[in-house]
Amino acid sequence: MTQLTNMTSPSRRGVLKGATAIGAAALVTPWGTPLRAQPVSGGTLRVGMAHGSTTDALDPGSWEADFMIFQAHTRNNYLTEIAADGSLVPELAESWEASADAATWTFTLRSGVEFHSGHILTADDVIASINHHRGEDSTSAAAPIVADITDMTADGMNVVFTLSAGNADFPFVLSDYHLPILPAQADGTIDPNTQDGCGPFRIAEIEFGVGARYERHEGYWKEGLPYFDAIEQVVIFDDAARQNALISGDVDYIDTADLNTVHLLERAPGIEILSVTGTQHYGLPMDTRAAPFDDVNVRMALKFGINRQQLVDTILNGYGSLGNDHPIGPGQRYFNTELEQREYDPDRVQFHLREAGMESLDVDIHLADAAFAGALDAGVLFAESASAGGINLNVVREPNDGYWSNVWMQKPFAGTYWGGRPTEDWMFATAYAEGVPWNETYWSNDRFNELLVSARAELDEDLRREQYFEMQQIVSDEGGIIIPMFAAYVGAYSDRLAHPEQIASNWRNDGHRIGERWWFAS
Amino acid sequence: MSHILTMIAQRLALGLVTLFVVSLIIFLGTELLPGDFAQEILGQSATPETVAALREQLGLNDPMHIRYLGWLTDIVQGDFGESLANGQSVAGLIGGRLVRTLQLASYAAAIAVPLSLVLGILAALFRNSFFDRFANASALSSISFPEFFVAYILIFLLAGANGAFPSTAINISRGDPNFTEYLHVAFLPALTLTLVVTAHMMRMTRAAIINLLSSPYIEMARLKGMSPMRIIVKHALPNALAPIINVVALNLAYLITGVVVVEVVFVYPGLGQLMVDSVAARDMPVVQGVALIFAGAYVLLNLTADVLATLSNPRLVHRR
Amino acid sequence: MGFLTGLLWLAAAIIAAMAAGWLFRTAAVAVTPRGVSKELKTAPLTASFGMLMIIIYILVAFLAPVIAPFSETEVVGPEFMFPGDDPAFVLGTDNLGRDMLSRMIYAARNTVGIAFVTTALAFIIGSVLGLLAAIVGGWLDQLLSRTVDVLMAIPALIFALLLLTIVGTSIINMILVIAVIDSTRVFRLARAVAMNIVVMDYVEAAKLRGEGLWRLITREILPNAMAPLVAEFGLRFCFVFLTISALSFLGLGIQPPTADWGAMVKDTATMITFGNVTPLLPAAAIALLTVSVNFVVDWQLHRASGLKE
Amino acid sequence: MSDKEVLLTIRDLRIEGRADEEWLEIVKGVDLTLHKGEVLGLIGESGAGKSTIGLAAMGFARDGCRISGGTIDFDGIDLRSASEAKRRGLRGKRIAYVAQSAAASFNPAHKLIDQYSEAPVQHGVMSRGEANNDAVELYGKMQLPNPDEIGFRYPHQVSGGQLQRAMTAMAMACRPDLIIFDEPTTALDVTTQIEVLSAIRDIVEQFDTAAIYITHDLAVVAQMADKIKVLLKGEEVEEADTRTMLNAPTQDYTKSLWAVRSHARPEQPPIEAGTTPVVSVKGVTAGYGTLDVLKNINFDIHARRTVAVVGESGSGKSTTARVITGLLPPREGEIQFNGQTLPADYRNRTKDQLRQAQMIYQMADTALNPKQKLRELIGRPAQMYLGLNGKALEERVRNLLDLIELEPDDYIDRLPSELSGGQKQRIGIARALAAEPQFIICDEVTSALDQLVAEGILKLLDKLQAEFDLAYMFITHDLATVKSIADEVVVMKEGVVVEQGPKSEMFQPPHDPYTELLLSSVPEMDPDWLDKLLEERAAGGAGAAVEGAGN
Repeated sequence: MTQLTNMTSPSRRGVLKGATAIGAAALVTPWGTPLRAQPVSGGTLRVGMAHGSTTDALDPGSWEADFMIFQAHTRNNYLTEIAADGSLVPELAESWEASADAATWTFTLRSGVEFHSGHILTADDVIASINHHRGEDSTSAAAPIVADITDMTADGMNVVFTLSAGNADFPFVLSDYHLPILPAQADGTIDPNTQDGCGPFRIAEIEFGVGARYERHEGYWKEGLPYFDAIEQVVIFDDAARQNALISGDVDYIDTADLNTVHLLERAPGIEILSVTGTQHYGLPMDTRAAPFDDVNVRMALKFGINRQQLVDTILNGYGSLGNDHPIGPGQRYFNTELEQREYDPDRVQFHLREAGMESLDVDIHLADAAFAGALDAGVLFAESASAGGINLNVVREPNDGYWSNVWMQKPFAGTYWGGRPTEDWMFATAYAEGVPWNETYWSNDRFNELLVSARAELDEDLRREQYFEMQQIVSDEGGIIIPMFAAYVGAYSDRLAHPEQIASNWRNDGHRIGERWWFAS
Repeated sequence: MSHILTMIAQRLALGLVTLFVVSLIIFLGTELLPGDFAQEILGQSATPETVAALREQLGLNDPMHIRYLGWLTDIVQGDFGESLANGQSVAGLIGGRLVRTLQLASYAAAIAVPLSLVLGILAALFRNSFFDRFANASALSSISFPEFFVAYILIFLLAGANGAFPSTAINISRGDPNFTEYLHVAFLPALTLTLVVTAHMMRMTRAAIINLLSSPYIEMARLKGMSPMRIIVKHALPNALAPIINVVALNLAYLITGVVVVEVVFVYPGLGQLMVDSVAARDMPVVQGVALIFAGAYVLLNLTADVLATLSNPRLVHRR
Repeated sequence: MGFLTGLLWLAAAIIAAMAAGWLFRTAAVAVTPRGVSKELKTAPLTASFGMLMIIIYILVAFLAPVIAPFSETEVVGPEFMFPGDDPAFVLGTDNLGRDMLSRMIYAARNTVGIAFVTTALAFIIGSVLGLLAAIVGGWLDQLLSRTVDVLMAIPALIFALLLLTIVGTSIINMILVIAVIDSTRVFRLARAVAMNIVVMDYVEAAKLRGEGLWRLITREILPNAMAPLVAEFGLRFCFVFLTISALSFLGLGIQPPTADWGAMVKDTATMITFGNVTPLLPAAAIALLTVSVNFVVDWQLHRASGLKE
Repeated sequence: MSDKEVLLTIRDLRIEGRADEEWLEIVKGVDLTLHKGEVLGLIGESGAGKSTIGLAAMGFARDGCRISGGTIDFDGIDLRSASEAKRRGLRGKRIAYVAQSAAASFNPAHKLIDQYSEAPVQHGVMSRGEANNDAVELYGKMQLPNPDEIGFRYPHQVSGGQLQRAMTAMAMACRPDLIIFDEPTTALDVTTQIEVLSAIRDIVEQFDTAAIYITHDLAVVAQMADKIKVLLKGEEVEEADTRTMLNAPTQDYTKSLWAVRSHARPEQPPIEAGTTPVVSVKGVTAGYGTLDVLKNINFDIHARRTVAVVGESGSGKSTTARVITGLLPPREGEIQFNGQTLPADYRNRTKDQLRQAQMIYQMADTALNPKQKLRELIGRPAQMYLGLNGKALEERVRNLLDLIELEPDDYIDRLPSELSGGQKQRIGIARALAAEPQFIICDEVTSALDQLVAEGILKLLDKLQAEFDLAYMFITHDLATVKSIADEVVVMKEGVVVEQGPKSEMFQPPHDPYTELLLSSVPEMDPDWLDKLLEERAAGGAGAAVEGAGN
């Protein structure tokens, strides 16, 4: 139910020149930012997680819930890593190089990286790991994002990727959590159920839907890391139970705090709240093929009928920011700063309804809390605010179970959430381009599609910005989705824990890497 | 006694039929749910291609009856199959959780059954007194609160920073606690369940006993000068056992099969969560496995109840 | 000290409740016709209190739009106001800033209505089939009893989840699904009770008279099976609230923004772990109604049992 | 007797019972004196307060009753002011109780011997072992078969007559000073009754125990009591020693009791040859499961005739009725109605066939739906069979109530619970009449009723038969009833017709041995009857078959 990938603002620097990025980042520490205090080693970190299911599996292609994604980053390394500041930094790949058309990429692997099993990293491991997701019969959730790779060849410690078309953002793709590097077997494939990995911790024990225990990988290649001796990860679905576990000291860290009570949790002694805002956004997609949503004026009426500030205050309890009906977050490279923030305006609602030739509008919106936390409440508030403009919005409660197969993209007006994508292109190409599988509004705009292709290959920074600005404008004004808010990741932890000054915002849990980034204060 | 053995044999055979029908209903029910395993497990990230590939790989494209018959053939040979999601054996998945579910159910039952019997007997003894009405009203109040809410209240009162008990049973999944540790850690979940099931059993005990108090043999016992307590315990209770045993069995079945909410609140790794997760993911072999365990528990408990009720009735044990 | 104060409050509440019960009974005896008032005089204080409460609930449900200070769905203030923060909101506001008191009042209408309809339906289905099984016997009894065995072997909550997901969540479907599942329990009871009645001579007499099945059930058996069924009704009524709130725990249940006590408890339940009493209000509303209903049921049952003490 | 010490003195006893939240006096100032070793018979009809007084002698009042006035002095102890604990200490130890239905009053969950030893052990009179040995001894004295072993059975494994003796033994366990016998033989068959009566009398004499013997049966009390007190509606009518009371009652009420069995049906003319009987039972063999309860039964019932089917419990009388009504299709044979064969199963009979044969049940309590008013109870058959509705129906119901001698205005809207036993039975009759049948089965219709009331019912039935040309099949175990109402008699035993013929023949010797046994076992109003009978039987008369007749 979560997104394929979630990353933020791979900042400023040109991605093409990945090698330079290392140089800059290496001045501080290669994988983090300046530290608040001198880290101390030792201790067992106990983490309580809100998601995780007994149907989880070790196969990286099936990873979906936070429990497994956290496991992924704790046990594994990737070719590239998104640092806490949002920049792309090398991990198992020391450096990378692209051809001029950005269609051929050469990654140079770090040598001497040791797996938990003692196996040493080779280019074959990388090829086998990526191949696991490719091919006709791939069942991997990551199949679409590696579909562009037409060929991979090993050359010593270099791996050469050939793409079907140029993609300037390809190194970002390789940081996707589905793509950990696992040891190749003799036949050139990986064992998808292996517990081996080359990350900071080895799995000591794992029971899906319940918990896992990890022990420090003594041969980890990152100097001095990790700080913890061991990590215990427990699934605690229930909001109250999770918070109680933290308050009573049964766990040191919880990945999700209940927004209804976070203000109370905050007052508990020894508890700190962790909140980061990135690209995670909540939306209400409309099927632009279906009446009445095929009329752009109806869509605009609905967009003006929602009280965004109220939603952020109430549904997010203030932990988030206003959305402007497009999926690009304020922290991203090409965020359109010139686009006026859309406000709640009943007069405009009426205006657009009249334009659409209507006196009033009766529509159903199909929601479940599976769409996003508080979706039903959001629907209720939306209905309240929209009624002032003459829209009778009827909130239909759908079961959580089966929401994504039965309601989402099936009902003409529903709810959705996106963890977002690290690049504008990736986000737009995933859900806004004509005919792509996850175009949840069945929206098609010629100008937008044109811009998408040209911006992807555009190397001129200013031109590219201009094009992305225009695309955001188009989505916001003509697109089929209402995006009222960007939601923060809100967790909480015991003040015995210490962490670097900067916390990654691409994912929960410090980019799911608190295992190697955090430590106990004493 | 042989007629009791015959009854047990008949009921076991009937139980097998029940299990079979349950498996059929659950199978059809899960089939009728929108979406299949491939869609659900891939969730929002499903694309037509990956869904098709996954279906192909797991044999989900076979017609319904072929899959059901395949499963049935395996189960008859004692093979519960493997989880579609992660290839773990269903027997293995269920095994550990079943033990923990049974532990919790036994713990709760060990408190709840004696408690409700004693309260029921006392309520019958002091019927219509303040004690009776108060016990009744408290029991009713406790079952009119949703389980999770009862759990929260108990956590608030008895756990937390200076409480005597841990707010979650996390420590159970962290390792095998010894017996006393277990009693401590699982106390709140067990107490929550106790509050949930006590009222029903208590009321039934009280009603079953009071129902008999106008019997001539009770009057006879009073006229033999027996004390009220002895009349209730020695004379009324043995004859009221059948309905009490029945309601106890129903509640024990509930303790095994119906505790998913308590499991969630107390982070107790039992079968309920496994069932809910598997249904959500349409992981048929696991759903079927757990459903069979639940139905089996229900059938066995009912059978035990009937056997005990029979044994408690001399008319049925010692035929003329 | 805290314990003692609590005990004092409890005692005061009980005394107040009994006093209310007494006043109600006295008043009711005075205003009702002779036949009714004769019955009422026999009511113990607990049952009088129960009747008073039920009447209040019914009044509240019917008059909700008149007595509620705000509308059911309107956002009228900041979210999470405590009782006393603002005199306009006597019980504070909820997580969306709706008036708690108004929501509570409207919820009486929805929750009690739905629970009542559901329970009644479960009883109609369960008792008609149960009586039918008892009276016809033979293969019909076997068929129905075995079917019920099978249905009861499937955990209720999971079964409800399955069915509701298949047929879709709407109030009608929810009522139907819960009623069907609950009716299996009623069936067992009704059948057991009826088994004792069908052997009575007056049933035999009616059969020999050539009475049809429907009349046998409705006129001969049902009136005599009412007492235990009514007692069960009291408990089942309360279990329906629980099922609804458990379903909303699993994301099914009553449609927002309809106010419903079960869902209100669920939505705010986490607050209790911080010592905030907000969720206690709807929970107490359910508990009070349950206890009241069962007090009245107990009284009726006691009367029916003929046990004189 | 009066030279012995006084054991129990009751003065001006008043007891109230609650009905509809009002307290009504049901015992109105009764005095009673009982000496040690003396047996007092309390007789009266239902509602006379006999049992209530008996229980009050133990300081006990049933739920819904309270002792509101007077004194009860037992051997110097004031039972009214004594603490409950003190009274409990007396009950079972010094005052014991023998209930009417031993089958219902033994706890089904415990063995007889455990129930025997409960009182002695709990009252600290004996240890458990002693009590068990004592039980065996008393069981022997009560002439129970296998006294060593019978105590280890559960109540359901023992026959009714034996249970009643075991209960008397249990009452004797602590060798009490006083035993209250509350109709101990009423529920028994006549042949069994004799054994129990003799066993009770022996043991009371042997331990010189005082007893209050409560019964409605004068002939029985005549055998048991030293003196008799007659009660009516909670008040004493008179008291005298037994012989005086039997020979020279002073009060009219007593005299009327003594004169009860006066109803006698006039001899009917013989049936003309060739008349088609209304009902004809032809070669019926029937049973449950594989067991044959009836074996080749044949008899006819003609219009305006009453056929009495007589036998003890288990003889197949009621099963015969079930076959006729079609509730139990026979294995062999058939039922003919006016010469037409009836379908074996009532479900296959036409409405008219059902209408023609009606039934009146023994227990009016279970035969009338307690939730229906008389209007509906009686009106329903008329509505159903005759299509009466509205005013016509109401008229018919009133008419029927008149026929059974109940005031329509007063009764039409009553529930069965608001009627007395005799009135309920009349409603049963009215319901049968409402269908305007040709044939009515009366299943022990008077056996649960007081004699005076039963008398009234019998008269009514006779009257109705003449008025509507009815044919009756009258099932009973009571030979006195047979004498008064039957034209023809069918005697049944263990599913077989032992003897059948016109009444006049049946009550004249020579008898079939079983008929003889039945006839001789009917108690007579002679204090010496039991002694004589026992002597005769000991001498080798019909008594040889007594043991076999127990159920």
